[in-house]
Amino acid sequence: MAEITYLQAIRDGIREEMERDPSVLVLGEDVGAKGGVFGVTEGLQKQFGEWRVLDSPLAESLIAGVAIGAAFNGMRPIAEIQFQDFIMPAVDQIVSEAAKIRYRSNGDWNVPLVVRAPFGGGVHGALYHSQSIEAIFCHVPGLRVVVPSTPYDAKGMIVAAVRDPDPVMYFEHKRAYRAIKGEVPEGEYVVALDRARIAREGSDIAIFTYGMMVHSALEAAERLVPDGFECEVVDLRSLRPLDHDAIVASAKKCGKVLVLQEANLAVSIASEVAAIIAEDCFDYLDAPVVRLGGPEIPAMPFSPPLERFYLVTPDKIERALRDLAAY
Amino acid sequence: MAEITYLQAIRDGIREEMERDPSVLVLGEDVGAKGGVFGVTEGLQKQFGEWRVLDSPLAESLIAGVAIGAAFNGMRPIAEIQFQDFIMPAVDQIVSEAAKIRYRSNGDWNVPLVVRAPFGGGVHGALYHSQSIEAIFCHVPGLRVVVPSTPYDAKGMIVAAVRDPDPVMYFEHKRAYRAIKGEVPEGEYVVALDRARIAREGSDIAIFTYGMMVHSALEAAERLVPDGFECEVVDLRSLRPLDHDAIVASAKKCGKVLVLQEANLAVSIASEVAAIIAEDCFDYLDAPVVRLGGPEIPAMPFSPPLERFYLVTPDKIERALRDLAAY
Amino acid sequence: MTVTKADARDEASLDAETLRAMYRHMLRSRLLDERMWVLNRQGRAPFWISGMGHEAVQVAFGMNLRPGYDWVAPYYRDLALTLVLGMTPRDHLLSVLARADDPNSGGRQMPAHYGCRRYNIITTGSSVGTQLLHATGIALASRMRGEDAVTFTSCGEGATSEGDFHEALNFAATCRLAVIFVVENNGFAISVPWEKQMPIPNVADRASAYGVPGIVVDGEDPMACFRVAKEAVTHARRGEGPVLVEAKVLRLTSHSSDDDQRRYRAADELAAEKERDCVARFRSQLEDLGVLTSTIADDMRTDLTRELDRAEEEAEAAPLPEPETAMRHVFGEAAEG
Amino acid sequence: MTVTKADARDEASLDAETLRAMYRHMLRSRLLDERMWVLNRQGRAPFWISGMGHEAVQVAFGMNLRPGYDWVAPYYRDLALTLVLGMTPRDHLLSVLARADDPNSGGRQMPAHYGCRRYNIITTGSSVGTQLLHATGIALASRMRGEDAVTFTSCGEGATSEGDFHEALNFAATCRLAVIFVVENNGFAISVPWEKQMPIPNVADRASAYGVPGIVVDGEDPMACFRVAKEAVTHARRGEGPVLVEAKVLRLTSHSSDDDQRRYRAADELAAEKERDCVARFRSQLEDLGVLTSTIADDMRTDLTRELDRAEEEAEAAPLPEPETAMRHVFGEAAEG
Ligand SMILES: Cc1ncc(C[n+]2csc(CCOP(=O)(O)OP(=O)(O)O)c2C)c(N)n1
Ligand SMILES: Cc1ncc(C[n+]2csc(CCOP(=O)(O)OP(=O)(O)O)c2C)c(N)n1
Ligand SMILES: [Mg+2]
Ligand SMILES: [Mg+2]
Repeated sequence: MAEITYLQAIRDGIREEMERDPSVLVLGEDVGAKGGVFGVTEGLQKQFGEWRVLDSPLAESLIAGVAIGAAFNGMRPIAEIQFQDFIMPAVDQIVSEAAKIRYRSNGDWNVPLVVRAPFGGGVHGALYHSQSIEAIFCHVPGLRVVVPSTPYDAKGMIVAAVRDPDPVMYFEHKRAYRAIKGEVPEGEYVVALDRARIAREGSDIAIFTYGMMVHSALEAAERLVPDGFECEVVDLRSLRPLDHDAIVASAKKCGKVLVLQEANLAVSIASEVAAIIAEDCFDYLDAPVVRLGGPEIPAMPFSPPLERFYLVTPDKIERALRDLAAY
Repeated sequence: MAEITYLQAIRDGIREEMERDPSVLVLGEDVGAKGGVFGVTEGLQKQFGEWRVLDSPLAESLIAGVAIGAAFNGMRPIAEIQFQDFIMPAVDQIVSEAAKIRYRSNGDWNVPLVVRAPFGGGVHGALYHSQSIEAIFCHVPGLRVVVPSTPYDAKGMIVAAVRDPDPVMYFEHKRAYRAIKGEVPEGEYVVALDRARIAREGSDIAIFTYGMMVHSALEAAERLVPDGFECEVVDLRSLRPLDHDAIVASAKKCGKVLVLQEANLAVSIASEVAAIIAEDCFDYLDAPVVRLGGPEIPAMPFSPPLERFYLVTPDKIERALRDLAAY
Repeated sequence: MTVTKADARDEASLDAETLRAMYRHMLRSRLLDERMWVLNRQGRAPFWISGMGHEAVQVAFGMNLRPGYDWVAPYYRDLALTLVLGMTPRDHLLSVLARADDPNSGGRQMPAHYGCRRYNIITTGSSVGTQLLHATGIALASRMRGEDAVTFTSCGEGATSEGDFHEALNFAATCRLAVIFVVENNGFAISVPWEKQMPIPNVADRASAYGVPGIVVDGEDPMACFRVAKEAVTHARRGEGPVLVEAKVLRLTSHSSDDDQRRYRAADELAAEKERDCVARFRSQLEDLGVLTSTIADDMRTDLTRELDRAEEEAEAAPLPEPETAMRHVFGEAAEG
Repeated sequence: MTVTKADARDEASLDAETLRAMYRHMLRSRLLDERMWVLNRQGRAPFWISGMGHEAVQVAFGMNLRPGYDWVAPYYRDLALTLVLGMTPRDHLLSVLARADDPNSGGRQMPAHYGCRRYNIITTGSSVGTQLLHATGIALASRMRGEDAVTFTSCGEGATSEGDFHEALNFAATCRLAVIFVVENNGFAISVPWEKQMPIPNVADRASAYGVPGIVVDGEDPMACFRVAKEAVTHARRGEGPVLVEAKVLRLTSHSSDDDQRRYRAADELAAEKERDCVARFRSQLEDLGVLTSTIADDMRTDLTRELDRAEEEAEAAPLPEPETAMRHVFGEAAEG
């Protein structure tokens, strides 16, 4: 098996689906000749032509709305939003339209649509190139929201997303693109869109997280091993729907819980995970649920001291774990 | 003190602020001659003229964006979105712009802006005239989100919202407009934008909710009195920021908690309230936190049996309370 | 920009049968529409939003499209259009009575949120203007597969203030997609008159901003509408790109059953509009031309009323959805491995 | 739509002092801009997005506005404009080095997100096109108070594809607000050439869709820009409504320091553009006119470079923000009772 980057895994998944199925197309700003601002779609326009890898005008409502239209008419569009921060103008098309089309037509219509967007900070991207606003979509029934954290999942989940008959929000951590490498088998496979993954087994503290934070959690977990604490790291992967059973199982097993994310905490994935545990693990908890995330400020600032202040680092995670261990 | 409707209380608050402060203006679809589709702004255009009560074109990004601009330049706009469901095209202006302007300018600029919108179902409004999507904004730092449930709060909070130097999302339950009446003192008063309110005291079960659900909760709470259970009903009122201390105090006092809302539960206000309690009331709970809300379906359907299926009724609340009481 | 009015050519180019069919379609929609108001006023239907005054242009386009091959992204006033394409009064009565078998939405949406896969009528939401982008995407797909299907989409003039209007026109024109944008301009967005919505008198004048043909047509003149529809469909089908058609129509009713337009419109203005009603005018026009006799017209009305009565009975008898079915159709089958 | 090119009138109508001031403003911005690239290449500044090639039209407008009275809703290429209005190289060096005292954002935003209350330059976000609606709202407020302030706003041609462009133009025109919309058309939205963004050659041709004057000007020709700016400001200040100006400019650099345009643009095309650079061309034009001698021009450059060196030193020495200050300025003071 080859070691490839997270970015390469996404590209391979898209390319293979496009080879397999002529109805798959890519639509977005700069996806063509430039191959996207991060290079995810590099080479695809050359291979599949200008229509199937289509540079759109600078208009996100257009990207989502046209993709929905194409999906009505038999295509399987992959819409790229250049940064998750810039998905906001497309919210009406995604939330009012894509998410409700199957339901409102009583199953008469459906839109197989993937919306891809890079999220996350720590790249000097400042307020508008660092956000993690997946929570907004995780509230919305009719959407699937996934965030792979490894190259293996990145490929398996983009393939599953393309084949899914309904809208899937597929968010990629931009710092993972080149920083995260991993083994990916040749050829076709899918990873289910509604299952969490145990990234590390343990029985002392369960850590629930997703995206780049999975790697930070794994790093912090290792630091507790010398002291005899084994953390279980659960990579949520699917943020809507959450894998309720997996969350409850790990929480019950460990009795102590840390919910981690890069985004600010209020009304977020971490809130939902904590709420599920509060509802369904009452008799199993040995300590209060702890959440760790970004501060409640509008977005990640540019200046390095401010950016560092914002980020949830392995150090901060380690501290939270030690506090929990000591509880 | 006069008994007036929730709708009248909002209108009185707006009118008095407009009389007091010439920089206050109202902007939205049909707010002028028609007085809004629910009649909230009735009579205001006649009193204040066509500029201060301005019928906008049918474009929500425009309504929010122009209001932001006017706020940059010394005005205090009240932007009306006709239904909360139709706020989606304005999400970029609200979330990317209004919420971040003070922060990103390091305090150099601020936008005193109120965005009003009616929400909620049970009015045969179907998918697009029944939604409760306040959770989306409650995740966003830089915004205040409030929902009054009584005429007293409706007036005091619209006045406070207009005077607040930052963006306030002010959501009105459309079923409350004429159904809810209450005493409202003459003249000027404000209700703080960040404090919950104990709508009913009790020490057995704490119910946290907001909007019309406050009234349903009160009704259900009465049904348990004959059996010797006294529920505390906490009207959250401010959904962002949540009144953390009030939530923790009532939860600790009662030891049992029901979190109620009309919206679907995933990644919502109810999630956040449950998470706060899971974090900060660990040693005080006598039962798991229980959440009750709308189902995880895209929105409330039209047909009466389906609409009833969706709604959280006093009967459903009573059942949840009895289960909790018996725990 | 071409401003088209009915002229002698129209009368000449349409045979009697076509003209009678047009009239019948218009009348059928009108009678159904009136019935909906009755149901609403009787308290049997909580909501109705009408197409009265908009029928001519819808029928004209409906008759020039190929149902089930061409695509339609309509808006809530397009009752007549859906009927021409093959939907029935029964379908819409099932919807207005919120019955399980309503083909538009199974009673899930408010009435007049049209949709029917069988006729390539996509499902309509309430957020105005979004369908213009869907139509553009649909046409993109047709174009990629090399099909000559055209996509019809419509909205009110109010909806053209939304950003989606601009984004759709711009992209459809840039890619020369076969989309026909029809703006049914009735002069009001609920209570807001067109002068407060836009700075120029014709939406179609915006066509030049996209380098596409813009056509204004009297939407109360069925023959003029038919000619414009035929031209527009031909243009699009030939691969010559999008067209923007603006039909100046009348909103003969309040915005919806929840509105009362007498609160913001003058009584004499409302009375004057009744005079220009396309259905009544077309009937006398066709009688003048000898295409219709008053007997034929009356028989038609009797037939259509009978169809309607039966449809109403059936719809009334049809079951409401089971409560738990509210949980269905959130997602389809999961992705296959 | 009027297409304006530089003509003899321009040269005649501008006195030598004004012309020299224009040149100095342009050069000052250019030198600062070049310095930013150096800082970026040295690894001292993680990001820069340039205004090179866009200076002429910005300087022309800046010189025709009343700083602190008129309003400015700029975009990220408007470095030269902010300098004309009163901001300094030091201000922007503080920003690019992410220092606490950066007046744009206290080091919170990426460089080139301009803003300064003192000069009525509103704070700029990254979501393109949103500022066009802010400008419209600002002008609405001025109009309501009966002030004759004008509001300048700008964006790239790419941003005109966003719905907000349409919504802003439409409303500003409907209310006849004093907004000057300036599109700095450099032919690219990052890598996407204008032909893939829009179906017509000039953004300004869209002015007719809003019933407002539309002007195309060669953005590399400072005198033509000056004349257009003056006319536009006069028009707006007189209360005659908005204007849409399109300056055809060059993007002399890659989109930003994260981009490499050689990957999607031909080498000869890039080389040819250098020839049309407004700063170099203006210098020789002014020398030909006898307004500038090469000594004066060289002295100017020396002065400006000295100013820049000092500004860079000061900015470099200025402190970074304290980490905890990240929590400040989420909200202001609470509502008063
Ligand atoms: C995005 C959005 N905003 C507001 C509404 C509420 N609304 C429904 S119809 C309407 C007026 C539409 O006017 P127009 O487009 O002219 O169509 P008409 O009803 O006149 O045919 C409004 C404001 C909506 N449905 N969607
Ligand atoms: C809403 C939004 N979408 C995408 C982006 C990413 N982006 C930044 S600049 C840019 C291209 C802008 O092109 P144009 O408007 O022509 O301005 P130019 O950079 O050429 O001056 C893009 C796509 C953004 N900032 N905002
Ligand atoms: Mg209308
Ligand atoms: Mg450009």
